[in-house]
Amino acid sequence: MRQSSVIARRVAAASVSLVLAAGAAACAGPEDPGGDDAGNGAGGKPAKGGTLTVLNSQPQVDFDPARLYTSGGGNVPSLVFRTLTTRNREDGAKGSEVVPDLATDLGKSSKNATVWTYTLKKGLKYEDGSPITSADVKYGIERSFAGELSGGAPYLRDWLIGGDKYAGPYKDKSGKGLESIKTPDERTIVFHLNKPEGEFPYLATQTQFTPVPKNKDKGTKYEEHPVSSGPYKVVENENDGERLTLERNPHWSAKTDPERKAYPDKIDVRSGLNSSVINQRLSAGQGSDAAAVTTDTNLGPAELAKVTGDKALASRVGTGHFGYTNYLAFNPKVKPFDDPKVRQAISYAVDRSSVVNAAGGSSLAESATTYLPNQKSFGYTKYDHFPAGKSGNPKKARELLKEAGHKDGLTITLTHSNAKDFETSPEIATSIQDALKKAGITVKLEGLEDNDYKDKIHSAEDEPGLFLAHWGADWPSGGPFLAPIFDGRQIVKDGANFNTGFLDDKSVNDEIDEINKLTDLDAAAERWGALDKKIGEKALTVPLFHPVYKRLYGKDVKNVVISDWTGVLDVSQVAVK
Amino acid sequence: MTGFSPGRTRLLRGMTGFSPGLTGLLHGMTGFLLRRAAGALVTLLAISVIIYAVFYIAPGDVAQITCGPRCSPAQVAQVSEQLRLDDPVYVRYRDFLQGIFAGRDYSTGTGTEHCAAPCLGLSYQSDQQVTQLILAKLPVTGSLALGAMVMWLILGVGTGVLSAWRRGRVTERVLTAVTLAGTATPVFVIGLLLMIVACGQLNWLPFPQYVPFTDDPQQWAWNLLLPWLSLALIEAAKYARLTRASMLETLADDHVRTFRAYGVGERSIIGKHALRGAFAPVIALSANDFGSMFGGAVLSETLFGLPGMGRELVHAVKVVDLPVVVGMVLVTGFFVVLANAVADVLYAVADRRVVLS
Amino acid sequence: MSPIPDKAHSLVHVTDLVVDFGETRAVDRLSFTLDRGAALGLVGESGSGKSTVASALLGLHRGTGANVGGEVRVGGIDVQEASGAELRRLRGGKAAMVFQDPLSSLDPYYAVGDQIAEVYRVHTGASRRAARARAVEVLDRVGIADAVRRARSRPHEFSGGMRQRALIAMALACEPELLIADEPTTALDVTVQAQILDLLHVLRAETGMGLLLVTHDVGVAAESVDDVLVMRYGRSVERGPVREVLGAPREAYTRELLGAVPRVDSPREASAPVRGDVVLEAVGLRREFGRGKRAFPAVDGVSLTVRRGETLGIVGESGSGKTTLGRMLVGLLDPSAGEIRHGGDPSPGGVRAGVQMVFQDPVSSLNPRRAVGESIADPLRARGEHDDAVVRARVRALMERVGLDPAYYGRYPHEFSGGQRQRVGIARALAAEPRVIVCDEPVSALDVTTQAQVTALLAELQEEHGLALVFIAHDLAVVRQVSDRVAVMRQGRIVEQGSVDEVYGAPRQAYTKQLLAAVPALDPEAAARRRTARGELAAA
Amino acid sequence: MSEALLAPEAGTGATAPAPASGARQFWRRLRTQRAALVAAVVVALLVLVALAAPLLTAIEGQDPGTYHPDLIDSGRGGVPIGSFGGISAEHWLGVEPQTGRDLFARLVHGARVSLGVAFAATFVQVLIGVGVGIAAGLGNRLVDQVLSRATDVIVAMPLMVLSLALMAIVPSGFPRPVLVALVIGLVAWGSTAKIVRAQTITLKELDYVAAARLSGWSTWRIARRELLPGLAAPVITYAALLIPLNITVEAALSFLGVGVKPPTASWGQMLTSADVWYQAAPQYLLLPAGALFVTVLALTVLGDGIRTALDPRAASRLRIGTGQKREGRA
Repeated sequence: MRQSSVIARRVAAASVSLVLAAGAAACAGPEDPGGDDAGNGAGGKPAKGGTLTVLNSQPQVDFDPARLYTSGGGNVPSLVFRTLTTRNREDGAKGSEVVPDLATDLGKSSKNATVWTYTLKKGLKYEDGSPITSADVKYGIERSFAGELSGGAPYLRDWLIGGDKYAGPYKDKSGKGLESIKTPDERTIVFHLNKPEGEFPYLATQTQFTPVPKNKDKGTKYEEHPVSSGPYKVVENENDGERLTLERNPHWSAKTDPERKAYPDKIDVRSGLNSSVINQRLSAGQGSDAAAVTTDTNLGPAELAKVTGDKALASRVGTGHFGYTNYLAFNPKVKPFDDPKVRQAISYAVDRSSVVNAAGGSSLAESATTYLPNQKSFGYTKYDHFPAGKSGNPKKARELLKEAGHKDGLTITLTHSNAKDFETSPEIATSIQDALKKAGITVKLEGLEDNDYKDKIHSAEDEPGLFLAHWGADWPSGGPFLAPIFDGRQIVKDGANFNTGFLDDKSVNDEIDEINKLTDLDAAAERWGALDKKIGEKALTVPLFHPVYKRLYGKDVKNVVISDWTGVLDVSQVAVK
Repeated sequence: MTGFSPGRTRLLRGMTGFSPGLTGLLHGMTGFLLRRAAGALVTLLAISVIIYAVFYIAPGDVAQITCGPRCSPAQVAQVSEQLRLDDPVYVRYRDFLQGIFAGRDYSTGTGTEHCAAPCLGLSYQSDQQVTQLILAKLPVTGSLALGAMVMWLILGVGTGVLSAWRRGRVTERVLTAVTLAGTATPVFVIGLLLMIVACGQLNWLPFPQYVPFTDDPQQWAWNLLLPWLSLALIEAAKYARLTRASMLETLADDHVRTFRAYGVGERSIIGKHALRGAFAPVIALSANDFGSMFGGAVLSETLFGLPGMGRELVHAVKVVDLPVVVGMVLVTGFFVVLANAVADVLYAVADRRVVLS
Repeated sequence: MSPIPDKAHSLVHVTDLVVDFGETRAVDRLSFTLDRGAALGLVGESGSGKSTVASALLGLHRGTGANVGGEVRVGGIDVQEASGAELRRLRGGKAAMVFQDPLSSLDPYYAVGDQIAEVYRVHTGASRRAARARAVEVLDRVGIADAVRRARSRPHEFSGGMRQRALIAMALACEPELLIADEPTTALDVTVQAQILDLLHVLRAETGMGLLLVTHDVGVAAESVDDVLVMRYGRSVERGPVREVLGAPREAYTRELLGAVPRVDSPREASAPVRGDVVLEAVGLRREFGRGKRAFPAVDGVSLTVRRGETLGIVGESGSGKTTLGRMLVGLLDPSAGEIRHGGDPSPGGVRAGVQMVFQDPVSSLNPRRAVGESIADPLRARGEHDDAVVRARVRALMERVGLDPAYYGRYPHEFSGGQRQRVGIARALAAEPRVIVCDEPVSALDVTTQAQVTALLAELQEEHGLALVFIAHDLAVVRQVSDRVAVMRQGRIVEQGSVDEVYGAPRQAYTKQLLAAVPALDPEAAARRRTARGELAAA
Repeated sequence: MSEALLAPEAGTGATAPAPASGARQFWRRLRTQRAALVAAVVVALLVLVALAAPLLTAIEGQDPGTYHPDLIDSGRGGVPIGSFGGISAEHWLGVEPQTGRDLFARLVHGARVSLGVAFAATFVQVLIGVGVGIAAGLGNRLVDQVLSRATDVIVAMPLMVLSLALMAIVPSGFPRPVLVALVIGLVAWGSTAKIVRAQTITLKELDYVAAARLSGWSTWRIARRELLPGLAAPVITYAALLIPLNITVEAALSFLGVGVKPPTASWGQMLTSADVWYQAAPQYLLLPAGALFVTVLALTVLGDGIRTALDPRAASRLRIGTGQKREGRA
C-alpha cells in the first residue's frame, strides 16, 4: 500500500507516468532479462569513484527513518540507513530474499515465532564514529510511534505487545520506553510479539529498524540531517529533500556490510523533475546526465514506443518487477454486487488486453488473473476462475446476468480517481467501460479527485460498490498482500479500512494465523498461494494487471541491479567508473 | 484603458493651470501609496478568509493524508490533535492571524521551535515553516518571472514596432501569425518541444534546472533561458498587439501631424514619438504580468522542474496542506496587488499627465 | 502695417485646387495667390474647406487617399510634383503651420524645447546643443518668460496660451517665409486670443513672413490680415482687402455672415429690468474638487437669483467655474456648501423637473444609439406618461416648435447638423415643462449663422413660456446679445454682476475691462485702436 | 497615416461612438477587412464542425469512444500501427495511441467541448464582469470601493488554486465541461469588470447621461438604456479576445488534471495526453495543437476586426487580452 501512501504525500502536480516509490520485492518472471542485459549492456568492470546523479520526480520529503514507508529500506534512504535485516542486493529473483544487515543473522525466533532475538555485528559505527548500540535501534523504533513522526507501516503497532497503546518517546515520560523491546546488552535486541509472525525478518528491513542516537534526535527536524549508519552521509539537503548531496561516510566499513557496493564517491540527488524530462535527460545523457539513474520514474508508453525504435537506447533499458496488482474491487454490501453471479459476470466481461493497453501496453503491464503477484516469493499459484480470455467473454457474462435476473442488461457505476497514474485513473476506467458494454452492462463513471477517492474507498460507510484499486507488497510475501485485504479481523469501522470486500471468513482468518506461525518462508509462500486461489473463487476482486517497469539509465552507468523486491535500479550497487 | 487598473488613472487632457510636475506627482503619490497599502491589506485578509472557507468544505481527510493511509484511527486522532485540526475553524484562523503578527512556538517532539512573525504556520506535510518554504521558492519564481519579462518585452515590443511600421504589409501579417502561434499553444507544449529540440537533439541548451544567481550568474541565465523563452513566446503576442495598438493610436494623434507638417521623417516619428506613446501601457502591463507570474507559472515550473511557488502551491492544494496554500496564496496575492500599484506608479511616471487617485 | 513689396513672384500660388475625400469634394477649383510678407485670411464656416486648403499647401494630403488636383506652388516649389525630400524641406523650412489645439499638437512626452530643437535639427542639421539654444531663443522670442527653464517642461505643464506660443516658436525656429495658422486661437480664451493675435502681428512686422490665417471668426481675421478670402462649400465667395470685404460686402453670403456675428459695441435696445418672481436662487454656493492637499474650489461662494422671464448671462474664461456652477444649479452636482432654492423653498438637492439644461456639445449630449424623438420623449415618459400616442404627439409638437421636421422623430443624432442637434436638446429640455433652463455654452460649438438662429429660438421660447434662462458662455458678445443681467466669473467667484448696460457700458472691474478690450473688432481701425488700448491695459 | 487630417473640421463620426443604426455601418466596416472576413468564415466553420460532430463522425463511420486494440502495437506502448499514425480510409486522421480510438472523431467532438467550454466561460465572465463593472462605475463611493476590492481579490487569487479547490468541492455527478466553464468564468471575471467599470465611468460623464438624469430616470433605467449600448462595443471586442484565452485555460486545467475527463474528448485534454507522444506519434499532438492554433488565430483576428468595425478610435483604447489571469497559460 506504499504507493498510494507516497502518492498521497507527494502528488507531483502533473506527473504523466507511473510513480513508483521506494523499494519492493518480487521474483524474476521467466521473461525477465532486464538486469543481466543491463549489467553487461553498460560493459566494463565497475570501479570506485565518480559522482552518481539521481534524477527523480518525487523529492525525498521525508528523510526521517521513522516517517518513511518503505520495504527493503528504500533506495536513497538505504544508502544512509542500515537496518537489522535488508533485501538481497541482487538482480531479479534472488533480489527478493531477505538477508542480514546490522544483525548477524535473520533473527532467532522462539515461542513459535512470537519472540525474535537479534545480535548486532561488531564494530558498527555512525558517521561521527560513535558506536551503534541495540538501544539506538530500540529508540529508533520507539520514535516511529510518535504522532509527530507518523507515516510508517502499521506492523510494529499491530505486532509488538503494547504497541497499540504506546505513544512514542516524546509523550512517554516513564523512560522505560516500549517494554516489549528488550536490550539485555549493547548488541542484543529482543522483540516480544502479541502473535506468531514468521515473516518478522522481512519487517526488520524497514527504515524504522534504523538505529537513531537519542542524543542526536531533533524530533521533526531530525530529517534535515539524519545520522548515517550506511555508506553515505547527508552533506546537503535543500528545499525539503528536493536536492540531496551524499558523500562517503568514513566510518562505514564494507566488511560489516556485504550488501551495499557503494562504488561512487558522491551521490547527487535532484528531484522535482517532470517525468518526461527525466527520461529525456537520461536518453540525451548530457554531461552529468551520462552518469545518471532514476529511482522513481520509468518509461511511459510513448517513451517506450520511441526507445524500442532505437538500438542504443534500448540497450540502456532495464526491466523491473514488483509485487503489485491492479484490480477491480467490489463492495458486496452494495447492490447488485451482493450477488456473486453479477460479480462473476463482470469478471468474465473484462477485456484485459484493452486494460493492459490503457496501462501502457504489454511491455508495461502483464494481464493478471490472480490477486497475488505472479512471482514465486509470493507463492504465486496460477488460476483463472472466470476465464475471460484475452479480450473478455461477454457471452458468458450475459448468461450469468440472465441467471442473476438482469436479462436486459445492467447499469452500474465505476468509481475511479482523477489522478493521472494510469492505474486507478480515467483511462483504465474507460477501457473497462468499453469492454462491459459488449456484455450489455452500462457503466457510469464516477471520477473523484484523488483525496476524495481515497477517503471513499477506504471508508467502511461510503465505500462505493465497484471501484479501481491496487495493492503493493510491503515485502515480497503473501502475508502483507492478503492479510490486510481479506482478514476479517482487519475490517476497520472508524478509520481507513482495506478489507474492501468485508470478507470475514473464519476458515480464511484461521489459515492466515496458521501461515503466520511458519518461519520457513518457502513453505509459507506455498500456502499463501493456495489461500489466494481459494479466496479468488469468491470473486470479490477482478485482478486486472501487474505493472512492469522499464527503467532507462545513463550511458556511463555500470553494474545495473534491479531486484524483484523493488523493481527499481538499486542505487547502492550502481557504478559510474 | 489597459487592463491594469482602468479608472484609477485619469487623463488631465485640457485641464489647464493644474499640472503636477514630478515633485507634485511624488507628492500626490505618498497618499496614493498609503491608500493602496490599506486596500491591499483588506484584499489579502479577504483572500485568506476565502481560502480558509473553501478548504474547510473541501474533501480530503487531512490527518489521514498526513499520517499515511495505513494509520490506525488512534494514530490519525493523534496526528489531528498534533495539527490542531480538532479546533474549530475560526480558532485556527485566529491562531493563523496571531502567527502572522506575533509569531508562534511549536513543538518538534524533542524541543520547541519559534516561528518568528510573520509566521504563516507549519506545513502539515513536511513540518517546515511555511515562511521558510516560501523564501526558498521565491527566488526561483522571481528569476523565472524577471527573465521572462525581459524576453517578452524584447520579442513583443520589437514585433509590435515592426508591425506598426509595416502595417498592412506581408511582414506584419507574418509577424502577427507567428506571435499568435505562441498565444495559441499551451506552454507545456511549446516548452516540451523546445526542450526536445534545443536540449535533447541539438544540445544547444542544458535541460533547465535552477542554479541560484548567487552561485553562478552565468549558469543561472543559461539554465533559465529555455523557460524564459517559452513563457515569452506565449506573452509576446499580447505585447506586440498592445505596442502596435498604442503606436497606431499615437500615429493618429494631432502631434504626429504637427511633426509631419514640420518635415520630420517617418523613421523618427515611428521610432521616437509613436514608440514613446506605447511606453507607458507596456511597462504598466508588464508590471502586472510580472506580479501574477508568482502564483501563475505553475505549468512552466512543473514542466521544467523548477522548484518555484506555482508548482509548490498546486501540490499543496492537492494534498490539502492548508497552511502552505494560504501562505502561498497570500504571498502571490501580495505580489499581484503590489504589481498593480507599481503599474499605476510606473504609468504615472511614464505619462506625467496621469494623476493617481 | 504695410507688406514688404516683392514682386519677383508670389509666395503662394494656388490655381484650380481641387480636393476630394472619396465622393465628397472639400475644395472646388479654388485659386488665390499670396505675396511675400502679405497676410491673407481664409474665412468660412465649418465644412467650407478652409483647413483642407491649408493642409494642401504643405502637401499633407499625400498618402491619405485624398484626391488633390490643380496646382499649388509655395515658395516656388510645386507641392504636387515635389519629391518626398523636397516636401520635407518645404514643411517647416519654407512654410510652417500652427494648429488649432495647442495641447494635442505637441508631443505630451517630450519637453517643449526638445520638440522645437528636433524640428530645427531636421532642417539645419545643427548640433543638439545649438538646436537647444535655438529653441530657447525662439521661446524667448514668442514671449515665454524664463525660457531656459520652461524649455524643459512638458506641454501639459504649460497654459493654453503658452502652448500656442510654443507652437508659434516652433514655426519660427527655421525662419520660414510663410506661416500658416489654422484656427490658431479658437481653443483659447478671449484675452489669450488677443495676446496671440498681437504676437502674430508683431512677428509679421519683424520677420516679414507671409501669413495665411485660417479662421471661422471674422473678428480674428479683421484683427490680423490685409486681405480676406471668404469660403463656402469649398469655393471662393468673395475676396478683397479686409476693409472692403468686411466694410462693404458684395456677396449676400458675406453679408449674412457678418450680420450674424454678435458684437459688444453694436447698438442694443435697453431692456427694462425684469420684475418676475424669483424661481431659482443660489446662496453661497461652493464646490470643491479633489481631496486633501489637492482640493481646490471650482466655485467659491456664489450667490445669485434668477427671476421668471429673465435671462441671466454668466461669462467667464475657461476654469472660471461657470460650468460647475451651471451643473449645481440644475442639481447634477451637489454643492459642497451653500444651498439652492427653487421658488423660495430650499431644495433637497438632486435633479428637479422644473430645472432643465441645454448642453454645450451637440455630439455628446444626445445618445448616438437612440432616435432623437425618443430622447425628447424621455422627460415625458419619466414623468409617467405611458400612452405612446400622447407622447409621440407631444414630441412632434415640440420638434415642430424648435424648428425640426417632426418626420425626423425616428432619425439618429449623427444624421443631424450641429444646430439641429442643439434644437433637439432644447426640445428635450422643454418637454419637461421647466421654469428654468440652464444653457451651458449652447452655441459655442456652432457657426455664427447657426448661433444666431439658436439664440433667437431661445428668446422666442422664453417669451412664450415665461422661462427663466441662465446663459453660460465665454463669448461676451453672445452673452450681451441674449442677456438681461450679466455675472462675470473669475476663479470660482462672481467679480461683477449687473444689468447688461452697466457691465458692458461702464465696467467697474479691471478684469471686466480687460475682457471687453480683448474682444476682436470687425473693423480694422477699431482693431488697431483696441490693440494699443490693450497695450496700455497691460502696461497699467 | 493622417486620419487626423482627413477628419472634417466638425470632427464628428470619428470621435462619436458607433450608432446602433450603424449595424449596417458595422458590416460595411467589417467587410472592408479581408483578414477579419476570412477569420469569421473560419470561426463559422469551426462552430459548424462542432455542432455537426456526430454527423461528421457518422459519415466517417466511427465514433469517439470505441477502442480498436487491433490498430495499435501493444508491445510498443500502444503506438498506432501503420504510417502517419494509422491514417486509413476508415480512420481519416489515424487513431489514438494506447486505445486505438478514432482521432478524427475525437478531434471534432473535442471541438464541441473546447469551444463550448470557452464560449460558456466567456459568457459567465462577461455576465459577472459587466454586472460588477457597471454597479461599481455607477454606485456611490462605498459601492465602488467594495466592488473594486472584490475585483482586486478575484484578480489576486491564483486561478489554478481556486479551480483545483472548487473542482474538488463540487460533487462528481456534476457534468464536467459545465463545471470547467463555470469555474473559469467564476474566477476570471476580474479584468472584464475593471474594463467595464472604467468604460462606465467615462460614459456616465457624457452629457446625454446627464440629460437622462435631468429627465428624471432612475439609475437602473439609465444603466440599461444609456450605458449598456455604449458598453457593447468594448465588451464584445474584449469577449472575442477572451474566448481563445479560455480555450487555452481549459487546456491548462486538463494538464493539471482538473479539466475535462475521459472519455469526453477536449482539445486541451488531448494535448495533455499527447504531449509525450510528440516523437512516437507526432500527429496525435499536432492535430489538437493545430486545431487550437487555427481557432485562436481566427478568433483573435476576428476580435480585432470587430473592434475596428465597432469603434475605430476606441480600437486601441481597449488593449488586447490584458488582465486575463496568466496562470491559464504559463
